[in-house]
Amino acid sequence: MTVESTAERKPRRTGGNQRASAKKAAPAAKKAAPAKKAAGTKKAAAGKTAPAAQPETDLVQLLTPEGKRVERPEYEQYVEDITPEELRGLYRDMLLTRRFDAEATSLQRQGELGLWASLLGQEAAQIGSGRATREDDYVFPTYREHGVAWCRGVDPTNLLGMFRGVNNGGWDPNSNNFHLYTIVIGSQALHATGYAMGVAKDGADSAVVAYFGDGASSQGDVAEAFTFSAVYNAPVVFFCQNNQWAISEPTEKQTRVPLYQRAQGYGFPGVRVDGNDVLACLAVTRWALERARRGEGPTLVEAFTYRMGAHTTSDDPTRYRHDDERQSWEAKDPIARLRAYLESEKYADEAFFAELEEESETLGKRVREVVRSMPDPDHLAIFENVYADGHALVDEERAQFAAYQASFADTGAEGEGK
Amino acid sequence: MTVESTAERKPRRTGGNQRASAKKAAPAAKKAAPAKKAAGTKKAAAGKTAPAAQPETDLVQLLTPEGKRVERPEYEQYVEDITPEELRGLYRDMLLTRRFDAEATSLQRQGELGLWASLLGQEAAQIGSGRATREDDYVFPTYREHGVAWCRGVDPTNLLGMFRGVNNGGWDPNSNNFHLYTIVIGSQALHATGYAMGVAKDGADSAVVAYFGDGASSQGDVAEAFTFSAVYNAPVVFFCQNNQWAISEPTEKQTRVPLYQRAQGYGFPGVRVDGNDVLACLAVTRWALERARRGEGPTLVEAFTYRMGAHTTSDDPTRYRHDDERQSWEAKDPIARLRAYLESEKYADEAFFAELEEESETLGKRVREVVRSMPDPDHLAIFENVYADGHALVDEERAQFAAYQASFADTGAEGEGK
Amino acid sequence: MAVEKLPLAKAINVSLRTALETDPKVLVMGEDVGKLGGVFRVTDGLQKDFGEDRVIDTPLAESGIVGTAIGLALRGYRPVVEIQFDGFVFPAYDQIVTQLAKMHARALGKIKLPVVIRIPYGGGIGAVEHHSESPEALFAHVAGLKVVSPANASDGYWMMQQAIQSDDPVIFFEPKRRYWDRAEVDTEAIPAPLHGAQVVRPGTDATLVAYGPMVKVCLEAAAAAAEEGRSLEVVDLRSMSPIDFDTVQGSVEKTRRLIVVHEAPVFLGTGAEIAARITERCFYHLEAPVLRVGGYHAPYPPARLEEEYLPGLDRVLDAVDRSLAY
Amino acid sequence: MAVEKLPLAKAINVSLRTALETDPKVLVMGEDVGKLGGVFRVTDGLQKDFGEDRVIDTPLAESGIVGTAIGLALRGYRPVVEIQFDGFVFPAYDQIVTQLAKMHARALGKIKLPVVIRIPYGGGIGAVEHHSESPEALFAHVAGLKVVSPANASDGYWMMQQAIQSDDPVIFFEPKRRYWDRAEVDTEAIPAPLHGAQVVRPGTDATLVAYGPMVKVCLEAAAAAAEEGRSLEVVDLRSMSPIDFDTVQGSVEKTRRLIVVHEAPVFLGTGAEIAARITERCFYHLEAPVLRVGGYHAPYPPARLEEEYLPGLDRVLDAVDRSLAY
Ligand SMILES: Cc1ncc(C[n+]2csc(CCOP(=O)(O)OP(=O)(O)O)c2C)c(N)n1
Ligand SMILES: Cc1ncc(C[n+]2csc(CCOP(=O)(O)OP(=O)(O)O)c2C)c(N)n1
Ligand SMILES: [Mg+2]
Ligand SMILES: [Mg+2]
Repeated sequence: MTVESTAERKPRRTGGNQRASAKKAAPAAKKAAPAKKAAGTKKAAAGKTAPAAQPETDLVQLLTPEGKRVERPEYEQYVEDITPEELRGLYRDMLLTRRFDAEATSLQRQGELGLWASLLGQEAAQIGSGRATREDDYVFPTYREHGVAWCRGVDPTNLLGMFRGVNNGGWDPNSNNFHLYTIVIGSQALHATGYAMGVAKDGADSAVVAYFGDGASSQGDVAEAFTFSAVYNAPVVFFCQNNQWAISEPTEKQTRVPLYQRAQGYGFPGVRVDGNDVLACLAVTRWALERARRGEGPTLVEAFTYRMGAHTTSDDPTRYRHDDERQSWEAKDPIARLRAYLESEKYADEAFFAELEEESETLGKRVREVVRSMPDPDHLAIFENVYADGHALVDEERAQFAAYQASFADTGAEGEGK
Repeated sequence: MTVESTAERKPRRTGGNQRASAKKAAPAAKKAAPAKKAAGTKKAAAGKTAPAAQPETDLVQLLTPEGKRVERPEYEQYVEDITPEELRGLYRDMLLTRRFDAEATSLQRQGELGLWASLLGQEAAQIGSGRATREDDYVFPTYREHGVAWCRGVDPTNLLGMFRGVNNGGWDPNSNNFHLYTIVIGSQALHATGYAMGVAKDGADSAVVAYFGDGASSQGDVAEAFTFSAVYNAPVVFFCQNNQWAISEPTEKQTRVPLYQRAQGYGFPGVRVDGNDVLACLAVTRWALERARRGEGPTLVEAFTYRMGAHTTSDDPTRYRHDDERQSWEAKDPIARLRAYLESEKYADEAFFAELEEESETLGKRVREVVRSMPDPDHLAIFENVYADGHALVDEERAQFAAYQASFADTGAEGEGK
Repeated sequence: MAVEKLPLAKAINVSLRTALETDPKVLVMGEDVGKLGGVFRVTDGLQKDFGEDRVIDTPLAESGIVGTAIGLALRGYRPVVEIQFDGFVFPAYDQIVTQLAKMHARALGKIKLPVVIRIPYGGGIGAVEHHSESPEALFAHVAGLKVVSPANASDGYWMMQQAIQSDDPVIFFEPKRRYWDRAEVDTEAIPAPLHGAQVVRPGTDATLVAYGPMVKVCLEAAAAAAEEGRSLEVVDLRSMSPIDFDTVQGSVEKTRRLIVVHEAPVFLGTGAEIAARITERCFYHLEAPVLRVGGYHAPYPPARLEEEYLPGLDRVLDAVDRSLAY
Repeated sequence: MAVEKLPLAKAINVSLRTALETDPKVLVMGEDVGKLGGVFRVTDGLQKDFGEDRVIDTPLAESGIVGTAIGLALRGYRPVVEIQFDGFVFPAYDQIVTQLAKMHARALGKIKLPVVIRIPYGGGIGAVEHHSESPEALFAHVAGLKVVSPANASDGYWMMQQAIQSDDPVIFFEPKRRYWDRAEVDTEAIPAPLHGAQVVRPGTDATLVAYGPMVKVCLEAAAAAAEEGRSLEVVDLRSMSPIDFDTVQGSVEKTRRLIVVHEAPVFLGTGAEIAARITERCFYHLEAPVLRVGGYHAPYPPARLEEEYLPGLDRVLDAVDRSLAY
């Protein structure tokens, strides 16, 4: 199978069936974990600043770090008919995403990209949630959702344009219902909410997913998105990847209680899922998406995970965090975990892993080639698409610019000196 | 007693003793109402949009609409040693505030003020909470906190300057630790939080109260204030007067669950108090302030009340709400309620009420006189206080303006034609 | 209705109604726009006739209003957003300049953002703080936005039609103190282009350029000047981004003198750009430097001082005198 | 230390350190300013030495940062706030223009708002979107704010000292691509006034006015022009609000030609105000219209285009040629 066809694969292929007509009852909120956890605030109410990190029993987990299945009936049902092939698909998605990410990181080191924001460690959160989406759903990412982009069928090399500096967003959001990367923290939560309001107006049963980070949870825009989505009962899932860090700031700088609890106060459920457990992320996101489709409004999913690498290639995490933290998270690696399960259940054999290794090499090679041959944009691109209907000043400046540049062509000089 | 001395009266006079050294244990959060009410979100979690207005049993109430005392041990203790004199003081505060407010409304009708935002119906919420503050506490109001201003000792006529259009805020915030009115909805919640962070840095045991409305709860700034105050454990009380309306929009346009629940998700307690019960407002605010003083961080108090009048004198509420709603709230009038209690307990006699009536007349007269004699500001005031350290452009424009105006003086014309 | 004399507020109301009728994708949203019909009644009756699904009372959060309008536009809707007063647009400023203005370019043209943001602006109504500001330069400086302001009811009707039809975000500044001024509106006319300036009074001795609330002041100034034997040309700019410099240049080449008038502070106001560019274009034509009449570098003052703060007929004529004295 | 050669970033760091040492009311706050020392290391080491109580890592919310800084200022503190990059100041724009800028006037002078907002700004470092903008005009237009930008390490040190001592809010734009440029800093010198412009290279044929990152470009242009026998005077504006027009006027009365250079878009950029006002002040001196070299009316382009977008030596000299051709 070529990499190309992977990218074009429909989301539902590895992610399981559509569940437009929810055949199983959703876990009633009364039984669901988030509602029970309300007690968690009590600690803070008594004056103590509860740690943002709660014991892992808070987590919805279906697969332990050792690769053992866990009983969680209320979410289990969302993945109970998953086939070995689908499981291998999830594994493949995570592995190839990680490979792509590593390739991008090294392309940055080689000077082919100006910057890269690695998703290392967050593959399960992104593939699990991404594969839960349906083709007609719409996704609003941050700048780190390379795995979700993969699930949506966006050609991964398209993600590199903005990091190389040839554009500010290199794909058509409507081709894969995957919006452009948003750098200004939290803004997209409102776009997702508005889009979801539009879906509801259209009477469609699609849903929308807004991705954001633990740091973003502090932005007013995210709070306003909670308010609007609750008031209009918009079919949106807020998928917060709590990777424990916002650049150098740990989650305690953003909140004194677990982030999933934020949702309660706005009148919709929040749940914390093991963000390194792809099965749990798939199940919980499916649950949340089905709530949305059924007209039950927004949900907040907090995927508890870890940013294994630097914030971006410009960042030096040794300045602010200890290596042992990272090491403790290595034991929870999302890919190793699924591999252990696949192997113990004999769902995958050596041939599968070997073939995948080859596929991964092919992907890496292709990414390198495509990036290196990405042309610099035409200079006049500065003036393109500033407006849809044109603008007299842009026209005037474009003409002046063109004439100015042409004046160098005459003398053989090559544009601006520096 | 002259009106002047009332205005200068120290907050603690009618409000009872300082409680810097909390002699009684605060209600532990586990016992407190807000924590118990967490279940309220469950309804929404199950997909139904819970009404913003909950049954009144949610309310902390110490005095029924009929003027009977209610048992609420956990808050009771904050007012149990209140004297008849103090109760009469609260009554007097509410009555005079209402009188002042009515006077301002009629001054607006007579063209003496450009606008007035009446607090009619919210006297208990404001006097109860205002009297709970200590002299060294600091208050950040909206534009409607005339009763709180009264408790802080701000001369009420000072409040009228901005509504008359002679200034944008006519008092020194530091004279009474009462900040200027803030018109841009929600902004002051952050100022209050920052001020409270400063109090904590200073090691003081003062506290800060931020007032805002139900509508304001939707602003990102208010959410960010919740985040900052929780993370820094700032000694601030968020006092939200839910008067059911934000101009023409009922509270359901801002939230689908009761507003006090918002606090949980940020890790601090929220409580709903009967905003028409001055005793309950006093008790609950004292409780919240003492938490703040003890270093237990922020609290959200939702005072459930009603805007009996128009949003402002420019507003016509008949366009969007029915009169019967207003009528049902009339039965819960905060002043009548306390009067019934005072009378049934024989805490006040006819003479008291008669004397108060006279005092009220005097206040009304004084307000009228002061307003009518408020001079228009000097024209050059446009350029005053734009900067503290001066600014060349302002100096230049001031000089040009003065010269321009002087040119009319020569010819006898009186400034700008229109 | 084809030709009718309407107040500006009503003309915009009729225009919104027409848009809601013609295009099911048009939405109206904002604080109090529904049941109340807006604090200035510009959206009066629309929710009653088009329902809560199309005329939407929003939570009190301007960033949320614009941010969700962007999302709705991405879904194919054409939201017309109301900001209740000029001074309350700033909580939405980030969404407007960082997202709304740039998203079309960011997507290399693949998506369009047909969002109109209506802002009642300017002073002269005796209001309290934040209710009388003129922040148009803060939007015109930002690429990706278009910024317009009608000065009369006819433009109110037609420019709103054109703004809604535009595939670009349009910041639509409504001169609130002209809401009650009536003018003839012909709903079957062929409108002038949205971004074209218009010579609204011809003259020969100097040009006055204004937009929105100041057009009326300039027309009055020109009338007064005429009695003194001076012939002033008045140009209604109508669009602050883009600016129709050709029309202004044409006028200045004839009159050789230019005074720009706006309520916004002079320092870095739109008059600065007009002065700079017209000086460049008409360097050898100008008999006097371009003069500017506008607000001062100070917060908008309390109501009792606004007459002194706002440019009025006398200040305009004073500038004309100074220009002619060169 | 008295005289030392320091990079701009380090000079500001030393200045902040001095302020923290001298005045216990000075606070430093922002995203990642503490443990990390800021993404540009401008606050490096400060939290270690002054503690978390004075060098504060804040939640990720710019409105919250500025809003709480206002509250801290009301309590008597002097917060120095960092906005991580130019493009991220807009969520705080409302608090800055509506509250910070106006509160002193609103209180009739009774309270002071000594808040410094540091913003690394401008392009040239090959960054992704929102990391290269020059929004200074959007602040300079607003009364109540002061807006400055140092062009070298010495000004970085001293202007920061003065900004912190100022009782007015100061928006402090740091030219991020000059962070690594070294210059001598004399911490015992007597500094020039914060809002005064400086002639940094004398000349006779034309004046170049610039600030922040463009001063270096103009100095290089002047050096190149000198080789062609042209004498350009370069004025480092240093302050965009207020602007020291006297110094600019003095220069233009001598050279009779003026070119303003900034990275920000030309349309309604600070150059517009300078052009308008200097034309008014020097109408009979100017041999050519004031020309402006700056960014285009387009979002800041992706990194691979920024060389074309940003004013460089050649574009400056082209403008000089055009000016001299009049
Ligand atoms: C409004 C805004 N402020 C600041 C930044 C700079 N910045 C970029 S990423 C980041 C941290 C984001 O943390 P989080 O939301 O947890 O996402 P993560 O990077 O961990 O995926 C910051 C502060 C920004 N992009 N936008
Ligand atoms: C940012 C902002 N947006 C809009 C307004 C206009 N406005 C003034 S009061 C108000 C309603 C406020 O409602 P609420 O917070 O419930 O306070 P209340 O007036 O009921 O006391 C609105 C929308 C404003 N002042 N500020
Ligand atoms: Mg994070
Ligand atoms: Mg209200």
